[in-house]
Amino acid sequence: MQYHSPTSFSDAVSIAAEAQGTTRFLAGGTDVLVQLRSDLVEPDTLIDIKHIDGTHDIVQNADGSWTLGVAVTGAEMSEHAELCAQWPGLVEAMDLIGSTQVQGRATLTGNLCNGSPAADSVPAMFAAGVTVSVTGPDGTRQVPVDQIPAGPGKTNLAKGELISAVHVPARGTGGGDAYLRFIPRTEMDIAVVGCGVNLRVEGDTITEACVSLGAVAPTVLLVEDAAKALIGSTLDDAALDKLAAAAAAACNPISDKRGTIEFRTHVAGVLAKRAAKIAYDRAKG
Amino acid sequence: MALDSLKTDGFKQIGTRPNRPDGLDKVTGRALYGADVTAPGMLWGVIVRSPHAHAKIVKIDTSKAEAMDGVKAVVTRADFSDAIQPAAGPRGEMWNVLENVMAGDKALYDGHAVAAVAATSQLAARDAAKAIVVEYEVLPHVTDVDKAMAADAPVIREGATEKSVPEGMHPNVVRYHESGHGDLEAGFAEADLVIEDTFKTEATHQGYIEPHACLGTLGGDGKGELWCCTQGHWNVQKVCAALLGLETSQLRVTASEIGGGFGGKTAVFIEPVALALSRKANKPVKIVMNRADVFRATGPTASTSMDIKIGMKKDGTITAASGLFRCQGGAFPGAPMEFTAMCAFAPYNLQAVKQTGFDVMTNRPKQAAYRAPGSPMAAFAVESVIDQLCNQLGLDPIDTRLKNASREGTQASFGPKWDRIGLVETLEAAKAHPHYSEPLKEGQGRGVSCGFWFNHGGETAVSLALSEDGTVQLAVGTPDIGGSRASMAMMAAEELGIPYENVRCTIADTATLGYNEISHGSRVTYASGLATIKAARDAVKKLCARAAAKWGIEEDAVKWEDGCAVPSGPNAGDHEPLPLAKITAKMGATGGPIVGHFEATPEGAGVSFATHIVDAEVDKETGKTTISRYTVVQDAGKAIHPTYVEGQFQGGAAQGIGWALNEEYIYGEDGRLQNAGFLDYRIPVASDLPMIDAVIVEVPNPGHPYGVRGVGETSICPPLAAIANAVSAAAGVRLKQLPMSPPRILAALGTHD
Amino acid sequence: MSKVHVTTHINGDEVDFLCDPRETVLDVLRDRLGMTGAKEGCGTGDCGACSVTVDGRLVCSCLMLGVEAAGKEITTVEGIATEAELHPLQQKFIEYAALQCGICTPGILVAAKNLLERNPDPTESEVRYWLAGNLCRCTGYDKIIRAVMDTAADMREAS
Amino acid sequence: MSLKPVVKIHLWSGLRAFTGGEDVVEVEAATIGELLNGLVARHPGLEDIVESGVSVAIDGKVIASGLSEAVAPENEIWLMQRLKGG
Repeated sequence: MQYHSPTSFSDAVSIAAEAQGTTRFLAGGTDVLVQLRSDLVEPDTLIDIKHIDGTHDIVQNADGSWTLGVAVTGAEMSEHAELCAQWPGLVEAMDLIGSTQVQGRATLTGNLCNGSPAADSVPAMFAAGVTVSVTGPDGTRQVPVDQIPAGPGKTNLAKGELISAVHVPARGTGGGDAYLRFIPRTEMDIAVVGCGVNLRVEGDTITEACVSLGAVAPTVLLVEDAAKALIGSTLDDAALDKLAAAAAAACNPISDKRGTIEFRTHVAGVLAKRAAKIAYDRAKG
Repeated sequence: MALDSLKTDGFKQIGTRPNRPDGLDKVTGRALYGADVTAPGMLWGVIVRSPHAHAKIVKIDTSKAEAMDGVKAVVTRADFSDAIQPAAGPRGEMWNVLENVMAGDKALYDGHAVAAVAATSQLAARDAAKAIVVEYEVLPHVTDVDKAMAADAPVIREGATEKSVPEGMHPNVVRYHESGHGDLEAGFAEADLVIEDTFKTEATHQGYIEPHACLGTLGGDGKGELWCCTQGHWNVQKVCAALLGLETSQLRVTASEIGGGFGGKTAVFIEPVALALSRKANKPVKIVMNRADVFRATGPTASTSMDIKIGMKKDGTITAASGLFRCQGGAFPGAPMEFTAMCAFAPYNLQAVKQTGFDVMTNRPKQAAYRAPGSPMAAFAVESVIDQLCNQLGLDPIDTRLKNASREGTQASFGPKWDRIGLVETLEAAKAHPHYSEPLKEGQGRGVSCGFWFNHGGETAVSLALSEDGTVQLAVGTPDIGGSRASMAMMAAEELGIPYENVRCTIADTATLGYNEISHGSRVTYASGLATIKAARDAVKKLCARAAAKWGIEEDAVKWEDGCAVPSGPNAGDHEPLPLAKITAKMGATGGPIVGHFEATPEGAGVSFATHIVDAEVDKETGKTTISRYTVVQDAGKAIHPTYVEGQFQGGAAQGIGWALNEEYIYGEDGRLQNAGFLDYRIPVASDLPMIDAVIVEVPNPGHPYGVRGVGETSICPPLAAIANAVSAAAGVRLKQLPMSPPRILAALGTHD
Repeated sequence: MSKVHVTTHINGDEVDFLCDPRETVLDVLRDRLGMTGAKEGCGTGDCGACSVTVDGRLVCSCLMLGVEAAGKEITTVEGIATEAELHPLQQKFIEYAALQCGICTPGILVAAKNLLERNPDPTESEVRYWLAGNLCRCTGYDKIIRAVMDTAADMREAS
Repeated sequence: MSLKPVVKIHLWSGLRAFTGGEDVVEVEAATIGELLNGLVARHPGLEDIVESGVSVAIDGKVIASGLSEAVAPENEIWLMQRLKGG
């Protein structure tokens, strides 16, 4: 395994583009090192991006949007009061990953690029409408985050491409987000089901909504029918029931060591309702 | 062994809570565990394991690995003794151990060791292990206990069946137990309500945080040194010597600090492999298991399938009880079904009872002891049915248990009459505890259960040497798995009448003391404690003799009081008390070193009962359980160091909570273990648990000088049932299978189908 | 495979070592530097026995490569006590029997100290969640949580 | 040789298959060792089971492995499977 620690994204791209065999980028390493230790993936080339300027920064832009460096850790996000105030669901989703120790290293980008349908931060990013900068041999483009996952363990990034920044939209007024996951313990588990809800209200009425589900399909899902169930409602029982039904209907899970098809499908509806209530309360302030 | 009169009060040391002697080393990182030592020129060993549940080993090609840089030795089964032959029953156990340490013709489970390699670094050894090519012919497998007994199940090994197994059973059923007394039919006929039900539990792992680790050196001269984390180093010595064809005493084994065992480190797995590699490479070899291999290849407990039938009168009297216990213990005989059977109804005084046990082989790792092996599962099944009976008959669960409770003189379900036991005292203490009368909140359920474990004595040798300055070097042979060095020092100090700090207790290596049985069966504070007391009394006798000689009086005219030799009465003359340190200061010139000894097999380990109370909440939308309050009440006989007794109670309860709610071995259709890591083998984390209230009941054990009963194991017997009863009450539906994971609870609630 | 030369600080001292890029900080501490206070319970970040702080941040040393340690300030359990005395947490853990086998203790002490530096007055729930990544199989956590809470109270009083 | 007293030993019911249905056996013995030897002499089918290790309860006190423990006619004696632990 060759270890590289470039100081610019262009260097990182060149190394990755020229590398033979398996290449991995190293930010927090909380997945890469586990796979290495478990003899699942031993990269031929490992590119540590933490020495690149800006990768540790959390910046709020003039328009209220946020740019997060790709090496920003969960702990750094949780400690950022303004980010927490504006995007509590996104920060909480990130914070749910692993232990305090894992929070000291794990990153949004790593969670995304690991390609797990059960990644906690990914449904929250989907719901929040996060975009990422993808830098490759042909330059940098901005891509909605939901276009990154391709299937379990797979992304749509091409050889030589990497994510170079995370962009979180401006919160604006009347917005609120939430993420909930189901795990059998209180901590340390992989989500059996995850659900992100992001919405905006005018008065009591929901005007915009986005609902995402994790661990119920090969990739994280954006569930349009679930969003439709919310839009125009005041989150009354009928809307919540429609939401739950739409969430359950969108599920295409597997039965595995963490949960059954039936369990995941049912709990997706339960979590959607609970997350929607939290997001709604937050949006109303 | 004749027992002296019991001393249960008037103690100076016993019952106090001094700091543990190993505390400083453990909080500073200095304590040396299995993986913490190195030797000059040391190699690293890595074991190659079968990815198949059941497969014929056709060929092992080690040539590529052997050609790699830094590789110094490769071993397979051919490098172990061929003098050990298979046999049915305990006589075949050494062969079973060998077969488990290194597979012979067949790999019998996912994770079974098939070869090993030693190289100059851990990475080099890992790379070399990957280069060993094993050709397998995959065979049909079975991992479920009920399926393994079915007619069409693949036979794991012919010839392993003991004669006691009734004819007509599948060859995978290798041992059988049946016991009981009274007329079952008449008993059930007398009952107002009979409940019959089936229960299942999954295998769980002891889950110690320290993986198995050892460092071994073995020369061509047959002399060896071994450092390892184990609950019993004399057993390691014996097994390694047999497996490698050595003379036992030529191998010296030193027990490291041990990072948890709970029964799982009573067995031998990697130590003979390290020695075999060392013999071949002529260098020290260290092996440290990784966590996945700990789960795949070291002993989980048995999984079970159990049928229970109990009859009760309206007034709560149990009229008859029967149980059928099928225990799966992996690809070897040894599932603790006789203990499951014998412990099942032990808390109850029954006129008619019958228990039947089956030991069943499957393609899983060889089960190892886990804290009261076999008993918790039995309690889960039996105490669940008792709870159902109480619910349906409108009876209080503690009153009903008290009404039927085993007491001194009643006949145990497994035969003999009980000696002095403390079940009733634990039930009464539980009933009086504020927890039991605290009103439940909406959505909560409360569960109660009793639990029982036999406890054990075992071969024990202790040596207590006095130093010239009057301090004491106490050498015991039972690895300290729960603070026993403190308890031993307290008992020695008590007998000698000196400060606790003046006693240094160490765990001696195998060259220093006679054979000590493993630290198991909750035996350490009982047996090594008894041995320490006897060794101290032996030393006192010798101290008194020195005083008698100095004073020119008969030895029996001197007694020991508050750390001094004193004349035993007015007729012995007028002599100033002679403190211990004054005698030892001159001992070289008055007869030589003074050392107290004890070597025997104490046979008076008192049994132990416990009663637990649990409150649980169930989220009926997701099936998630929260334990909101937990109280342990257990008979300790006499608590030497109450804080450590509480620690055993709390630890057992916490492990029981894990077993009840989330821990399980999950095998895929392919027979491979799917959750070989702490991520998906879900032991309780700090945020999962409430504080655990520990109530110590003391009903002295007549078999120990201070009344000590072992406490380590009984604490894991009641939790499974107590939690199942609480969860069932909270959910409004009876849970009959462990773990009570959220999907199982939702399925039981019929929330989805 | 060629080894990498790394210079770092451990418990205040400058340290340098050569390591294979696949080796973790835990591997380096234990096998190259002889600092065996940090334990390997899982190697995959699930048990916390290898906890150390890196530039003040609590991490699992099994989830960080040795090569990443360059230029960092690492603190291990060996660095908690001063020459003169134990840290109050260490003292309290002994007094409360907040350890049985002790294999998880180094990681828990490192984690708990890091908590109290950030939050001198944590609630029981905050302590439990902060330590959720530090598995203990012996104690049921009861005495550990009490020891941390009471140390925090003592330290608040002393300051 | 001196005559030993006759003691009764209760067997667990699973052993009846080896004793022609008896679950209480009378043996001349003064110690557990003699008791077990006598038991095997009466019922050779029990040899494997006894040889591979059994425990004996004397008036409720479980003797895990000791052979020298004394037994007397007034004792209530039960054969038990070998005890061990975790």
